[in-house]
Amino acid sequence: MMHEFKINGEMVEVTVARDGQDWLLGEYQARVLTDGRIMVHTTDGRSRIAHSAKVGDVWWVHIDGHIFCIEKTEAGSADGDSEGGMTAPMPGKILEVKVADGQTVEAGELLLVMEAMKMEHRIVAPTDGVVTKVNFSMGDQVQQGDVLVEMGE
Amino acid sequence: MMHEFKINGEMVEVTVARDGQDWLLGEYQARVLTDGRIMVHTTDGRSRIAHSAKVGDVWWVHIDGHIFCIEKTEAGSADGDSEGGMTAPMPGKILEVKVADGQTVEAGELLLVMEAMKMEHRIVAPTDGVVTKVNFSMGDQVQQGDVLVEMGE
Amino acid sequence: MINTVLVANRGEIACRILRACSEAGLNSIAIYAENDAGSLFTELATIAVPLVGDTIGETYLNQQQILTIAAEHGADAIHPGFGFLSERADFAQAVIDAGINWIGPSPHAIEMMGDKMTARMTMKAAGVPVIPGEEIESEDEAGMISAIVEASERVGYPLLLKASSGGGGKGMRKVEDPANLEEAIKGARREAIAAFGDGRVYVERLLTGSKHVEIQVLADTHGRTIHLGERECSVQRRHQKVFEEAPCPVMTDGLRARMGEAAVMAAQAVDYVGAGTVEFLLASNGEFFFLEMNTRIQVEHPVTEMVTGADLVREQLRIAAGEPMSCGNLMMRGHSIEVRLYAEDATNNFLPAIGPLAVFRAPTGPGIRLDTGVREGDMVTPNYDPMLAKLIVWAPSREEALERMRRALDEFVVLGTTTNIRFLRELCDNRDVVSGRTDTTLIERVWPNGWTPTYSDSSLDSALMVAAVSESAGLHRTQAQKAESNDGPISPFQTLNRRYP
Amino acid sequence: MINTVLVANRGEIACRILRACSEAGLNSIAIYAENDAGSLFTELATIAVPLVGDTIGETYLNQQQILTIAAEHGADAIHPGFGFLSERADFAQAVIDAGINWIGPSPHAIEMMGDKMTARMTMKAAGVPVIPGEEIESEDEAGMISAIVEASERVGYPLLLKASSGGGGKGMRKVEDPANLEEAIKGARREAIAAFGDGRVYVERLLTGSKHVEIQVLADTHGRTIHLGERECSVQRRHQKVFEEAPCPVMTDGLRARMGEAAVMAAQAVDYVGAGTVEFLLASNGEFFFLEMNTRIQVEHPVTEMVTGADLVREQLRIAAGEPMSCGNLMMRGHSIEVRLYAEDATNNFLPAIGPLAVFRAPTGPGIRLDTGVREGDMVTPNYDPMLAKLIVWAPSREEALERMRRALDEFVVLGTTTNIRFLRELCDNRDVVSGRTDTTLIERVWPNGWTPTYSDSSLDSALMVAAVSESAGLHRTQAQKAESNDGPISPFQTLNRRYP
Repeated sequence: MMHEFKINGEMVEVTVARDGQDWLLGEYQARVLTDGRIMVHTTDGRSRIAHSAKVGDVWWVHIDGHIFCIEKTEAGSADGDSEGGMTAPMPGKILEVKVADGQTVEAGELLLVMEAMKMEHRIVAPTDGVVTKVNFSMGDQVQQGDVLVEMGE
Repeated sequence: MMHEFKINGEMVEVTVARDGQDWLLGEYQARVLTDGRIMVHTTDGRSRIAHSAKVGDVWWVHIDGHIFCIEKTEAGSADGDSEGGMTAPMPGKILEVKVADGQTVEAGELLLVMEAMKMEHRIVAPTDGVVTKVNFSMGDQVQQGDVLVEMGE
Repeated sequence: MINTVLVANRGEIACRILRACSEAGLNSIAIYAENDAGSLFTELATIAVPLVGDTIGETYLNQQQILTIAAEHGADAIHPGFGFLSERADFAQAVIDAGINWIGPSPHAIEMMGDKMTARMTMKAAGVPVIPGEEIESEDEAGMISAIVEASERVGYPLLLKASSGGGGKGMRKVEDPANLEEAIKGARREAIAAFGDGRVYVERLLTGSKHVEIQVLADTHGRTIHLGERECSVQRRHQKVFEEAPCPVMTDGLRARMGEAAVMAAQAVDYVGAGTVEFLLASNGEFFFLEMNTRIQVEHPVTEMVTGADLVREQLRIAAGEPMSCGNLMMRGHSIEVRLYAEDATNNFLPAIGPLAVFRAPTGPGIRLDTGVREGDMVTPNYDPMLAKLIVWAPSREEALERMRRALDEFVVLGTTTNIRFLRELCDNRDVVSGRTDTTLIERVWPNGWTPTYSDSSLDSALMVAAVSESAGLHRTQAQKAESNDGPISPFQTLNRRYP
Repeated sequence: MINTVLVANRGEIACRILRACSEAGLNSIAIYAENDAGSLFTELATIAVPLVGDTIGETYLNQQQILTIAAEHGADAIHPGFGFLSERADFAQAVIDAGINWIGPSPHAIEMMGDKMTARMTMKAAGVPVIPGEEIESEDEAGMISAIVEASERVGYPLLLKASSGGGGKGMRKVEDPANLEEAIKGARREAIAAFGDGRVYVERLLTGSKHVEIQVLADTHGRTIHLGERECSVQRRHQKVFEEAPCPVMTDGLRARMGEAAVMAAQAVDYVGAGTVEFLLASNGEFFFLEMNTRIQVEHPVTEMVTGADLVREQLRIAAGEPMSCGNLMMRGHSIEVRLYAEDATNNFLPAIGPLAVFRAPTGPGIRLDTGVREGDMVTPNYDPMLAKLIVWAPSREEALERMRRALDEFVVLGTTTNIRFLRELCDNRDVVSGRTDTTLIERVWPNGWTPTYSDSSLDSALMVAAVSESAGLHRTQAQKAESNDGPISPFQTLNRRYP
């Protein structure tokens, strides 16, 4: 079965084949245990147990002491979310707006300051670019996920 | 809703009424929490959290540090299981048979000895009565739940 | 005598205190806001009473409501835990005025230590060394800016601005370059006003390369004031401790005796009663300076319990009941480390994270203690502090304690909410952590550009395979119960722009 | 030097050892029978290798298969845990012959101590006091019966018959009335043959009212043999310990020194190396008698670890690698209690129980340690020992340790399999347990007609209501996953004739 995932911002296609109780991917083998965890055998002869849980569209996978968040995407669908949009990480209040529409900014430049969970959070530009739209003003309440600033090239 | 349960060998009918999010039984109130546990408010003003899990027909309930096993029975159905029958508590082997068909026995009298989990288990008469049938002989393998001896009055 | 303790707190510290009450045979009352209904701590109390109100101010900080509940349910003692009302002298006074035992020091002691400037002056007078710095009394912004600019020339750079009523890193700013001073003052003042309703700030020399070492003290009403050795809590992010240990790796018997004596002097200077912590900066030359005194039980108290064998919360209960403390002579053994598990994104400046605890499997085994207020299936919300749990290990030596901590963190599985577990795990491998050369700048020094996890291709490939197999096998359908047992539309994945925990 | 340890065991002790290996930075190999696939311990090892075969004899007791796996995967040490092959001198020898480190004493020491008669004679010769009794050498049933009947007149009643190669209560019979002697001999012999392939039995005076007190010893290859104080394990059911503590409540420094010295002498008499336990009966007059020496790590070793701060399994690894042990002078602190959680029906003569662990929620918090090999969702099968977990607490005093244990047991929720949790909880309230007047007859003395739980009508009514609400709300449908995630037709409810755990 082929699945399209997004991990670390990149799209990856993964195809696993079923062979009785086992699943195969190249030389890797995996098996679903009765409690829902998954045992993975890799080429070095080690077997490791992974935990997985799907929350929304994202598979959370624990293996080797690491956690990976792997988003299941529909094959061919648009790469939906906030690319280029700075979103509010949680509900809070805008304290300061440092940029205006049309302003050119550098990666890392401070765009605005918001308060949430009793701490100030500084929202910075992820890349060089131009601010195309500032959606909130000082003192505004924002909800989690609100796009605060939109940027273009 | 009315349910018929068996607890400690006795049949009990329990009727709970729904009132919005709450369930009522006399002056007791209960509510199912989002994680599936149940909060019970009793008349003394205390609230306690209970865990429950159904395995087969039996509800296992943990409350106040106690565990209760409460069997759900169908209203009106026959009281099916091994009343008067001594069953094998686990797979094992019959080591000795101490009684024969037709023999009168007293409560506590040794009926047979079986071996299971590397230990000897002594199966004794639960009440005074007459052995109506001995189903196994020395050396027989028995499965869990096999009726070993049948008794009548 | 105490019969019934009301715990005016929530989460893991409420669990800790309620269990101690239960072990001491005392009745207990938990109080909880609507959004904490069903939380672990509400189940550990003899009775749990709901608080009316939506905000923290209307619930856990609502002195009047808490006192009313205490009176209605016959509480004869109130334990404030840490945070919330624990260092509010007015609340302590109101509790005492209501005829209820306050499990903590006197309102006077809280006041003296709660105001950083008063505390500094009191400590100076008592002969306890303090950091070079100046108190700024000015109340208005302009006056404060000019006073600090002036003082900064005497104090010297790098310097630290601190909210006078502060704590937990709020209202704190480090300034290395005079050009940034004014903006930093404004920010610190704004945060201080928002958090504590008090915009006063003081300035002190930032002692870089120093260790944060604190001394646990206990004082009873029978005339005994003792110390229980030190904890080192140098490793901090956003001025909040994440890795704490006892003993301090560079401690000597002589230094411990001197610091312990200073801490006892500090406590005695304010007629301290109960459990408290005197925080010091320990400079690399062995000099130490008073930072502040926390007049309450501390988040990291378990490491002291693990090495000294004392039960600090039980001692608090005894002392508040007027009994002598049961601690004997100081007898430290082995080494203990605590790490704080936060719901936060260590790859994104430790920004708090939220989500369901779809899987929450804690490690078990010898030398491991977990203090937590959450369980699998709980929801991490933005309502409260994002600390999920404290994982504490003990072992005969520091090296073995670190080994044990690595093993425990590798076994700890939390899915559904981003946590700092992997960050903590890699911290345990850091050269300076391993050698004990920890100081307060460690995290920014080691990861100046932020932290990202390092993993092998094989781990990544395996993870992708696991996701594919999970999807193919339909595990999400059988797990549906877990992930959707929560009400509300919160979906952290729409919004966290990086997904690596 | 050791690099890779094969753990020839399963369940909680395998978890304990594998975690110690992981903390020591060693590679580890778990071996597991088909019916243990997916068990916790298989996940804690560097690699897990399946054993071929269906019975215990074909798997965990299969020396050849284990040695082959060790060779194939490059193990340079084997840790046998307890039970299984741990006290098999022939296996120890085979391991050594294969050029692999045996983590335990020499085959000679195992042999000397494994045969109860030889051990008694060796101890007598070494000047260690032994219980009045006689060894019966006769091999055939008739000869044995007449020899024992004769000896019984010299030894006196009540007496105890013990399998010469025995352990764990198998092949053991207490005889109070001469009329029952012959049937008891037959039963003991039959069980001994079945369990150990050796029908020899010995008879000794049963010292009623005595305490079972054992001394932990450690010996390294650098000439040091030390003791780590005592454990009291008097509270037993079916001759198996269920409640263990350190220190022994009636211990004095002088008695500890004498018993410790005797234990060290016992170990030295057989050139002992590694961790071992010398068991004594401590009579009410303060006299003590050698019972046996267990030449392996003991189930109840955690209580010693909690009070002494030693890590016994890490010391085993060090000693086997030829390093000196790291333990310093004995320094006992506070009090530790362990209870053994069994899947068993305490209301029905502690008959083993089976079933799914539909819910398995262990208590957490300060002073609590859980050593277990199971998790929620696992199945308890009749294949192995029914011990589910060891719950260990530590507190500054015995009284506080008991309080903590009560709290922990109240919080422990196991549903789906009958356990002895409630029995253990009520044990903690027993007057003799509270006062420390525990002896080996406590359980039969306190509950001569068996134990039944006592609960209030309010608890029972609440439970019935909970069942009704659970059924009405359809909770079993959302929980279906849990209860039915197991294959096979095992349904304990058809057959257990009493349903109270």
